[in-house]
Formats: sequence, C-alpha cells, structure tokens
Amino acid sequence: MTPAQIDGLMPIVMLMGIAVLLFTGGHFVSVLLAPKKPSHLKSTPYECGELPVGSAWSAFNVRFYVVGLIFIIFDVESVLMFPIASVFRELNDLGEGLYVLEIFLSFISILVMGIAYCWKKGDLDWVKSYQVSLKNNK
Amino acid sequence: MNQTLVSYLSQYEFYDILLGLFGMNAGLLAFTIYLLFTLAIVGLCATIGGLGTYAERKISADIQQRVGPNRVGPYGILQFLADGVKMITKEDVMPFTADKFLFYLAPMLALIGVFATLAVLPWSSGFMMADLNVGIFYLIAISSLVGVSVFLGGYASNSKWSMLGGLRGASQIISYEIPVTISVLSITLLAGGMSFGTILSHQQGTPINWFLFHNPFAFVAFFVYFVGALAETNRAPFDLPEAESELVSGYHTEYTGMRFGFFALAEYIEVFVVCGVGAALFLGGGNLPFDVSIDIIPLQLVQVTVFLAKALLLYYVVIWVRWTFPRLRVDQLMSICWKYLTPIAIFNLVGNAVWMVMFNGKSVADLMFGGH
Amino acid sequence: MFAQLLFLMSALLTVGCAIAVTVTKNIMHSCIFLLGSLIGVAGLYATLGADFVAVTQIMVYVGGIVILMLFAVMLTGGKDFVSRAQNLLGLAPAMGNKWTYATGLFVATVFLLTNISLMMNISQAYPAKNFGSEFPSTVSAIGKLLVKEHVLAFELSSVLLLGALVGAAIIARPRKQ
Amino acid sequence: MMGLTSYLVISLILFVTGLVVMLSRKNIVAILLGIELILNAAALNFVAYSRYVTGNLDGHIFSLFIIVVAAAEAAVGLAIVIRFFQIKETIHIDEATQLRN
Repeated sequence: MTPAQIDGLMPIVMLMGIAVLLFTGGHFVSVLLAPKKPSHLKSTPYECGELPVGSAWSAFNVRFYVVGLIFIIFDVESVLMFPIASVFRELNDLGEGLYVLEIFLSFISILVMGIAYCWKKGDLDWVKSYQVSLKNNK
Repeated sequence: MNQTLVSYLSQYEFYDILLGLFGMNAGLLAFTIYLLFTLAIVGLCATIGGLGTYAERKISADIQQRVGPNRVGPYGILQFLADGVKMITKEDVMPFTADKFLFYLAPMLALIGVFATLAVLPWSSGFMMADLNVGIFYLIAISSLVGVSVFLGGYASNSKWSMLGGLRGASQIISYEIPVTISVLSITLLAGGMSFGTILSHQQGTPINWFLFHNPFAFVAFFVYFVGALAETNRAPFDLPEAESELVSGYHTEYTGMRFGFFALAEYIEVFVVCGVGAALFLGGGNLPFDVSIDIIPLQLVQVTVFLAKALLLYYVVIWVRWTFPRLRVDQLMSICWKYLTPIAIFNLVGNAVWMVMFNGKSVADLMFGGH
Repeated sequence: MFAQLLFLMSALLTVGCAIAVTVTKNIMHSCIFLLGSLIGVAGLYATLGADFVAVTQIMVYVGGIVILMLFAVMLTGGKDFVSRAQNLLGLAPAMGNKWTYATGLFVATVFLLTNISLMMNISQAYPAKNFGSEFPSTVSAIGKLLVKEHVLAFELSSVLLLGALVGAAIIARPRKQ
Repeated sequence: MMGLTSYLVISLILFVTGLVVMLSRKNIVAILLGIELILNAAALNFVAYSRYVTGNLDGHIFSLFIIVVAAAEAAVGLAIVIRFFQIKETIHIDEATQLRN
C-alpha cells in the first residue's frame, strides 16, 4: 500500500468510531430517559425466580477447548492458503498451474490428516462426554 | 487497494468543483465524502436491521397464519421505531455480581465488529467505500470480534444461563467460521484475488457467469457458505446460544434496555452483511445482466438496487429457514460442522483447484458455449 | 495526514493496552487488553503498508488466540482470576523482594541506554522521511514468494501445525480413568 | 513522526511489557499472554525493517510465520496449562515443580 492508499482505510476507522459513539450516545440517552429504581433483588442474576447459589464462573468442560484448538489450526492454515489462492489464476495463466496445484494439494493433504486424526480419536464427537474425574487423576 | 470511493468519484467533473470549494484540500474533501457515506451507510444498515425485526415478525406471522404487528404505522411498519424507543426508556439492570467493565464492553465490541465489516461491502462497482486488496479476508477477520463479544457477554453477566450460552455461542461461531472461510477460499481461487472488485469483475453479464454456476464445486460451495453463515450469525436452526427453551435467552439473558438493543442491532446487521457477501461472492453482486459500457451515477444506483434486491432475497430465505426448521441439538451442531460441512468444503476447494488447472479457469458456460 | 493519525491512534492503543495488561490484576481483563494491543499492532502494520499481515494479525489473534485464551481461563477454574498477593506498591501484580526490584531496575536502565544509543544510530542512518519502496499489492507478491522462494517454509508450517494439533489434542484430551 | 525509530520504540515498549508480564505473574495463562506480546514486538520489527531498510517483502513473510508459530505455541501451551490444572487443580507457576506425577 502506498501512503495515498492508506487514506482508503479512513472509512474503516470512521465506522469503528461511529460504533463507539453510537454506543456511548445511546447509553447516555438511556441514562437520561430511563427510570432508575435499583433494588437488591432486581439485580440478582436471573435464575427463574430462585436465588442463585454460587458464582457462574467455575471450571467448564474441556470439550470447548478441544473445539477451539482444532479451529485455530484450521484458521491458521486457511490464512496461509489465502495468498496462494489469490495468485493461483495468475500463475495458471502463465502455465505454472500444475506446480502450484501440487503445493496446494500437499498442503491440504496434511491439513486433512489432522482432521482425520481428530475424527478417529473422537474429538469431533460432542456427546461422548469425557468423564473428567479430578480426584482420580491425582 | 484497487479503488476507493474517492478515487472513483474523482473521475467525474463535479469532484473538481467540490475540490475548488474545499480550497484544493483533497484530504479534507476525502474526509467529508467518507464521513457522509459512512453515515449514510450506517443509517441504511440500521434501518435494514430495524426493518429486519419487523420482517421477521411479519413473515413468521404469515407462515403461522397470524396477523403480526399491525398497530404502529401502516401495516405496523413503524414497529421497530416503537421498539427502539421502548428500549431506550427501559431501566438498565446490571447483576451486582457482574464484571462491570466487560459487561459494558461486550455489546460495544459486537457493534464495532459488525460496523467495521460495512466498509468493504460492495454496493455497486463504483460505490465501494474501500476496495481493499484483502477485502473478503478482512471481512471474515474483523467479524470474529462478534465471537469475542458473545463470549464476554456471557462471561460478564455472571449468570449460569449467560455463561453456558456464551461458551456455546463462542464455540459455535468459531467452529462454523472454518467451512465459511474455506468456501470463500474457493471463490478467491476462481477469481484470482480477494478484493470484491476482482471477484465482481469475473461475474459480469448474464447470470450464467455468476460463480454459483461456474462449476459444480462452486455450486456446492454456495450452500456450504450459506449454512455456515446461518450458524455464524446464530440464526435458527443454529440459535443454540440463545435457545429459549433451555437457556432462557443465552448470552444476553442479563442484558436489558439499550445494551440488549445494541446486541440485537448488531445481530440483524450481521445477517444482512453475510447475505450481502453471499450475493456478491456467488450471485454476481450488483452486476447488471446486460453490458454496461457507460459509467454514470444513475447506473450505479441501479446496481445498488440490484445488490440490495439479491441480498434481501437471501435475507428472506434466512427468515424463512428460521420459521421452518426445528432447532438442532448441540452434538448435531458440532457433527454437522466438523463431519459434514468442513470435509465438503475442503473437497470443494480441491475440486475447484483441479478444475482451474484442467479447464484453464473456464466455467461450465464457457466450455459449453465456447466463450472467452 | 490520515496515515499519521492512524499511526498515532494505533500506537496509543498498542502501548496503552500493553501497559494495561501489565498493571491489571484480573486475568480476564488482561486478555481483553491484550486484544486491544494486538488490534493496535494490526493498525501499525497497516500504516507500514503490510495489509495482508495486518489482516492476518486480526484473523489469527482476535479470532483465534484470544478466544482460546479466554476458554483456557474459564477452563482453569474461573475463580482465581484476581491475583491478590504480592503487589508492587498496590499497583500491579508482581513478585520478589526489594533486591529483585533493585536488580531489575539496574538491568532495565542498562537495557534502555543500550537501546537508545542503538536507535540514535539507526535513526541517523534511516531518516524518517525515507519511505522505502512501495508495495502496490502485497497479497500477490506474498503469494508468489510463498510458492517460489519460501515454499519449503510454507510446507513445513503445515507439518508444524499438524504436530501442534495432534500434540495439543493428546495433552488436552481428558484421560479415561 | 512516522519513522523507523518510532516503530522501534513501540516495539521496545511491547517487548518490555511482555517481559514484565512474564516475570511478574504467577498465573501460567498470564505468562503465555506475555509471550504473545513479545512475539508481536518481534514481528512488528520485521515489518518495519522490511519497509524502511530492505525494501522487499521478506520481512512480511517472516512476521507471517511468526504469527503462525505463535498460534501453534498458544494452542500447545494452553493445552499444557489445562492438563496441569486437571492434575494440580491450580495454575500457580510455583506448583509446577515435578517433571512427571
């Protein structure tokens, strides 16, 4: 990008600024207009009328992390594939399509090996609940 | 960057007149033009988002043979304004156990992430605010802020329903980002570039030139994209993060008044954005079905109309799907993403790459009718 | 003009959020400030003309690493977010006694002086006016570099990611007992 | 204002804050957070030098791979943290005293 082209990023910054202004502005108007009658019971966390027991911030199942893990690896691989995909047509017109296809396919095949492994090991199954027993693990 | 709004407008005569008015200060003029257009687009998208809520209720009423909102304005069309006023005047309740900083921040992050995607949306061949080199890639990247905001919204409330909804929502949004990204990758491969200008320039002319009909793999990629986009915007049948029957209201259970309104606004605008991106990537965007050699402003407005028509058609399908299909279970949700959509998307990507090499980048129509 | 403004905003976001990461006691807030800092770095990349790297930064960090960190914080028993013990003047979480701080201060001063002298040299050699060469389109250039010169690194990175996926899945997967 | 030096100063501040986070925290996730800051400082330096000194795109490629490696590092590092928590029920770094249990 040339310095002149950086000016083209102006709308992005503006839109982000508008989002912040809209949020603060709406909040300000709401503070002015809305009634304010706080009570202790009103500001308890909603649990269908029962008083909540304990905090919601407790340890969760590790399945969520495994999903995030598979996601981030795929995310990074797709990031690396984007520039190759953008030049694919150009290089194909130059007659180097087969060479780029080889690189592309070997890259994807390694990616597929990763998902095949996780599939086989059951990381993609949600229901097969992992019985995490902390006491037994010690 | 191929082209910006200002560089597009600078080919017209009135640009020079405006430049004279601004004392030859091109930077100030660019700032003014961008500011006007961003405000216009935010206004337009907020209206579309607001009308989206109205359309949702009206269409659902139609499907379920009810009447739907019909009191405010003609046919109840001003219902969304009434809803907005109601939300502003509602009391702001925050759980005393909540993480106050993150509780404020979460809706703002959602709003920032969604608004920032509007900058690259291709309204027409000329009216693109910024036709970045990395256009579609940027759009996917910045919209992942919504995932963070969903998680934070659930976390900060410190309520069990919210926490479960937030965790579910975040894991669903990030999971379905993969099939969407790989489908978009297929289109990048076919177009030979990530900017919307490049993608649209390959789809000019009759609908047979759309990427939807480029080859069988691209045809399937569209459906993978559409299903993934439904899930990424938490729309039914993938609305598990806010499943009313199990999680009360999911990650925004504790949100009231204005902050809830901003979450809803962000969600409805995001649905419009993914529909617009689907229209631009697969359905030819604002391209007109006949050859347009003269480039005048009214023709651009016609293109904007065509783009909006395609995007809103997809928007209608999204709402239609919502009121037709039952909600999925969590295990079905995950297995659909990782065992069906992602392998199909990867297969499509490989198929597209092989197709490009085998037929030298020609589409089915080119092969049949001998075009190009 | 806008480039300077963008630089200033990104730099303030980066530095401010980075300092906030160090002084925040709540680990969840630290993660969010890290997010702000990373977005600021993406803005800095944009001012350097590296549009692809900037978007990659947002995609991988904001969409991936930060969410993974938030998950990890939640999974490691969300209660102990706030570190209470051993604060530095009640401002920032810290550990060690006064000798640790004295040694650290000394090392930091030496480090800072060395760096300042280095940077003075660099700023004389490469004045601020020098914009270097311009890259009209980094994406296609990076794509060509990745399939030509850096093809080995490209393929090896996929092996690295496969290894990371398999290894991390084995480690994180709960044992059946 | 925008010169090589200013980028280097920002990168230095990022590096130092990352180092401080790494050294002063006892929470393992926070230590990983510091590592991310340090990696970002390095990547920023690469891109800045590529713009002002070498004039080619090799610096971009370097920072791209730094980001890739950072992602892999975070994935494995956080997996270890979670496993550690499952065994010890804490993520205090001082508890990590054994190579095997």
